[in-house]
Amino acid sequence: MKVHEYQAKELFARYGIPVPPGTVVATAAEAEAAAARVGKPVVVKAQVLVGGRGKAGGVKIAKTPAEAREKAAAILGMDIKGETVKKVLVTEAVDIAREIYVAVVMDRRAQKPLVMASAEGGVEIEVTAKENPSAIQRVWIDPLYGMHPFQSRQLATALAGDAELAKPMADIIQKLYRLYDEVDASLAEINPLVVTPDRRVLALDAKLNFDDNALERHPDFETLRDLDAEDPGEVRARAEGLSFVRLSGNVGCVVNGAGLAMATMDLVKFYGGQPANFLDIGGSSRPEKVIAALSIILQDTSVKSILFNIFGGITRCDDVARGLVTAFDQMNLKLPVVVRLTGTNEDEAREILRAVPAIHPAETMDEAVKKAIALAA
Amino acid sequence: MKVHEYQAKELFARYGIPVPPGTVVATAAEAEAAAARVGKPVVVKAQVLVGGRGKAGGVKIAKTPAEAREKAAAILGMDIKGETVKKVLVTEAVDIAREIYVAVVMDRRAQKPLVMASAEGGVEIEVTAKENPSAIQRVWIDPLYGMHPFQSRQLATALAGDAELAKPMADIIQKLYRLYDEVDASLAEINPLVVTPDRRVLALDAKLNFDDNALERHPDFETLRDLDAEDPGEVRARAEGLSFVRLSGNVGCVVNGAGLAMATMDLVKFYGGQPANFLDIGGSSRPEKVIAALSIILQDTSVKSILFNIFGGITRCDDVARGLVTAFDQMNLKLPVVVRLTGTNEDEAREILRAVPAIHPAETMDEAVKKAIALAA
Amino acid sequence: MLIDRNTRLVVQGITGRDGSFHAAQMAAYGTQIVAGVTPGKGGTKFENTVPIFDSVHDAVDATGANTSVIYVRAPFAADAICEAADAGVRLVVCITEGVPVRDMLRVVPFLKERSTRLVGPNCPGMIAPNARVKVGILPASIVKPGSVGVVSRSGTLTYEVVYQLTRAGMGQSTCLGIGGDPVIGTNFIDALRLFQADEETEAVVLIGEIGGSDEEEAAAFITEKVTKPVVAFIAGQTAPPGKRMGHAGAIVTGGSGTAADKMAAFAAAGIPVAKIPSEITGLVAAAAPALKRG
Amino acid sequence: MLIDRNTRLVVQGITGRDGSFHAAQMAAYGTQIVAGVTPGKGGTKFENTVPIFDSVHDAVDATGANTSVIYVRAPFAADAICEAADAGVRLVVCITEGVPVRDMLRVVPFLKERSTRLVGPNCPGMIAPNARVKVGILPASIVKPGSVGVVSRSGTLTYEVVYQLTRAGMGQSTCLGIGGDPVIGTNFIDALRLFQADEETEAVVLIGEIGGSDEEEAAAFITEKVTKPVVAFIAGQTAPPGKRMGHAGAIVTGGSGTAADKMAAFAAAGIPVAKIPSEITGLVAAAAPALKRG
Repeated sequence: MKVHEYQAKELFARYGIPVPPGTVVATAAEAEAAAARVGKPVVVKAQVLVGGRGKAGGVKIAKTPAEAREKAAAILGMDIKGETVKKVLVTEAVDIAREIYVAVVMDRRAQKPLVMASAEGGVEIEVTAKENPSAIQRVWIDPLYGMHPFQSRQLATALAGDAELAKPMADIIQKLYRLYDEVDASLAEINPLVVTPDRRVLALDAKLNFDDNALERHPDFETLRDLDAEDPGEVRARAEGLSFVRLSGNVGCVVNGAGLAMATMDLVKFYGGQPANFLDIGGSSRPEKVIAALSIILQDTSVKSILFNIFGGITRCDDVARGLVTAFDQMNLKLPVVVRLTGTNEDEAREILRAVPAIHPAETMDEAVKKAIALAA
Repeated sequence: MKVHEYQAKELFARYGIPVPPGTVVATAAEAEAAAARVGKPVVVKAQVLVGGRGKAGGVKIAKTPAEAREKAAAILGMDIKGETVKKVLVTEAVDIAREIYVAVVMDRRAQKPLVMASAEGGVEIEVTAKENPSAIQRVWIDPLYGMHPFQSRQLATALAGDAELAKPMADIIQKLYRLYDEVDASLAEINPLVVTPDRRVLALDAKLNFDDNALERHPDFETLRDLDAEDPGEVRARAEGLSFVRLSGNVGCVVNGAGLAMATMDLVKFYGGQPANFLDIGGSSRPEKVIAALSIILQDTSVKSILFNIFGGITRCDDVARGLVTAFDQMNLKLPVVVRLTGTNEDEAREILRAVPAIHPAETMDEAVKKAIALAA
Repeated sequence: MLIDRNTRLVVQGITGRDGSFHAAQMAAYGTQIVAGVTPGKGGTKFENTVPIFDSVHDAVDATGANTSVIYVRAPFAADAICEAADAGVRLVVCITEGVPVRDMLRVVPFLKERSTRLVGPNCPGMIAPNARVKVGILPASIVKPGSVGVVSRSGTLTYEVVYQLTRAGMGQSTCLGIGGDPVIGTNFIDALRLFQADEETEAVVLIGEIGGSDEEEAAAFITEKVTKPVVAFIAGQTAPPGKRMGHAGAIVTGGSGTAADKMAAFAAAGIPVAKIPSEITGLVAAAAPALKRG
Repeated sequence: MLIDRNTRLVVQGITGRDGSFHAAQMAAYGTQIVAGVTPGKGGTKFENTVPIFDSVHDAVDATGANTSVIYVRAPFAADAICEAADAGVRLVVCITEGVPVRDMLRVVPFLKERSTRLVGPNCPGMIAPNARVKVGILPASIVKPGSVGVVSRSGTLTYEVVYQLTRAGMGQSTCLGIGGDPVIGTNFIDALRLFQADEETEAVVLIGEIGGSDEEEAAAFITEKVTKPVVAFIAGQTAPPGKRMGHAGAIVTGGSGTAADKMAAFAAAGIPVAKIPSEITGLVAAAAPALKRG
């Protein structure tokens, strides 16, 4: 789960990581009031979960409250990579002497958290990482011990350039790791961590992703989830226990299992079609789940055919087929549906599906995909 | 640092370990009011830091508030192993079906915390430990992982006798370990942990010792320290950075280093004398420390002679001797003092000490001890 | 490989919905289930035959169980894995989905200290058709004895590929689902090492997914250490981007973890890569012409 | 033993009050101090000669330091020990008093993983008079080259005993203070194993204290593994009881940890026990009649 910059900064502040004062607002008028309270030039920053908002014009400096109102009005409602800006963060404009990069992330290869830092922080960090990898310091953390203070000191000494700045930087790095660990984050990133001309050290931006599997033990974080920023279909799918991602094609896909779902989409593309979505209905094919899946897909009017690819596994396919027939009956489907059901008793299953005229049974994935593409055309 | 039962129970409750409701009071009238609020028979329990209060008559049941007043009046002011009872805990009298023992303690041999539990809890636990050691379950904890839930389940299953009780017991054991770990305890003990006839599980007593070296990171615990329950000399010594324990003899001892201080006391006893105290003045022999040490010792009117045994180590003995002379001058000492100073320049040191008539210099520990005993006689 | 006729299985969570269902399935296939574990149910029996214990320690002491399979709920799965390892079980297969990464980071060193192998979590487990043993949830109906090893990060996609192999007459030595979580006990390289050493296995099918860099590392490992023919397939060629973790993900792996990257890594290592699942059997036949089929 | 002419010492906390004082003392005795560490003071020099670094890693990289001695404040001592071990130092001597037990419980496995030996914390360190090397705070003025090994949990009591040995003409091979805290890096058994293997050592004096069961275990170890003569002394025969930890302390050790218990354990193992410190030299002379004296 991703959270907004302002939410991440609230957590940062709770852990003692210094952030510039700021207020999140939803209207231009509120932005003006917030800027007036700051009493100094402010930055108005779009709160979106996608990256690249700066280049998209979602971050603007305002010297006066009136200007803040103007900039906020321009940014609110803006579309950034498909996400509509609903909130902006109005925060003190801080003078920057240096920009530093610090992140804690799970390194799958090492099977350990990795703390990365670079004295060359800022928007070009990925370029730096590619062209000058030695400019990125890396320290792996043994999760049994946590980050040793000597490790954060080492990083900070390399970043700071002088002893006086190394101390607050080590402190921030240590706290960032502790936050990452305690809140079950999968990413905690500060880019940039700035040094001001008067030698303060501040987190100017904040990025925080949580391990979805661990949200159960942080029930309060559920309130941080921004349902507005997400696709309504994805929100509803999560509520129904499905996994759904909207795409731009016309072949709706309902598959059990994420790998098989991806392989099915790949196959649609391979045979010249365009998948309308990724949808994993998980381990069960009960009629209610099928109905939920279908109604989510049918929200998308560009869908012209629906493809079921269900590997029955241990469940008997004839049982699954009966469930599908029930679901289709209740939905009163208008679109053509191709169903490929594999596993135990698959022949009986195909027989059962023939009873519903809208259903086109198929024996293999390839056959099913080709049929669905043809029916969508 | 030891804390009282009622303080330990407050911490237990904060960690979710169930304890019977209770109030700590300092007068008999308050005890009556507290018992009235409970509205059931109560137990009035002396709050002392020493063990064995039950056998000393410091724990009594009271059926009515009036009886609680009576029992509290009897217990308050009582002397239990040298400690005067200043407070009593008035707590609901709980019916007991079974008494269980649970403790977390540092096992020096294994260099790991050890969780011990026995279905045969209660006052006779030490007898059980000696005569039937297999009745005590032991589980060692790897501090890097903490207590695994499977470990507390195992202990609880062995203790509980039935599955329904195992769950709350495992929960209590798990919480007790977490408390032990997080508060830097050196001992966390529940004896007895009781099962009531209606199958509730409750900590009826609570013992908690803290690692003194870790108190710096728990500044709030300093308020738990009961200065009243301690010897005033010990309290003052701690404030001065000295380590002091009062004994019953007549030879006051001032030594640098705990091991040498114990060996000096042993030697006093060996040669037929009685040490009046243990006193370790630590690494420094500055005049102010010596004055503090002397004034603590002189509170005890049974002291008849004072023995200094200082191993100069790296500090030059003549410097130490000059400091001692300054201190003795300021104190205007009436008692005979034997000083043994060893290390670099010890001969010069003895020369300096001869200037003070009350000082009897000695060359070896044995000589010093014998002189001090003779002077005390 | 890993499981055989000497496998003595303890099922953790045997009285749960999934545990009881799959225990019955595994037993029906021929797996020796010697014990079940459900705290609080010790002393009862599963289907009137398999003794249930309160702890894995009790189960191992009483039955000599050497392998465990876990069907407990996600918040308790990491503890269940550690319990099995602590009790001396040599192989633990964790089916449970949704185990927090932070829990797994502590499980991995705990198991390493005890030399216990973990497969999973969030995986379908494994099946060895020649020995008729399965530990996990792979459907027995789709496999067939033979000599192709299958290793995969996916669930049903594995079934699909295995089913196609079976239909093409290519039986399997062992089918192994390693799970797709960020921290897993057995990765592609571990599995490839086992298949390379396994006498029953003549060729290996590796089924990868987007994300991470396990496939890239597997490709490098195959070049260096695997002499048996390997055929690869990667799911997720059309997956939308944006599941990336800020800048950090790309910086860590030094690559983007896309299907194209992974396919290129295999191709560069000279490993045939199927563009679609139905190409796999043909590539196996070409790579291992001597493979017994039936 | 442990330290010799090849010891290249880094002093952690070299700019502090204790660190600077004892660094000068160690250097004056002949110890090779190659580096100091104080975070933030990297690039400066101690007494215009010894380079100071920001981290032990930097110090080891630049100077090849192989031994470290720690004089930092208690809340930072555990981290300093881990830093030294992580930097590859083989022997770490921690003088600092007051390190929380919980910190030490995490230091011990960290060092074990890296095969680094720790002496201390809360100890005077060690001195090897034959090589004229000392690491710690033992006063050089009281020692003398020779062949008696001394190991002790105490500070000044050790000085007292060493001084008596020196006065009696019995020089020392190594004097080692292991510290009296509940969790220490090197215990009596470790020290006895080293003395037994050390060619310079002909006899050992062991100075124990009340509390714990280290002395009892040492007695058992001597019976089994130590062929060199050992003489013991235990301080605290008159110590008041009541420093015990509830019931639990006694249950853990199975004994009371009194001086009488410990003396009985040595006596039962046939090890001479001095009743008072001034008996020690006589017992050593009797136990090791061939000991060189001068």
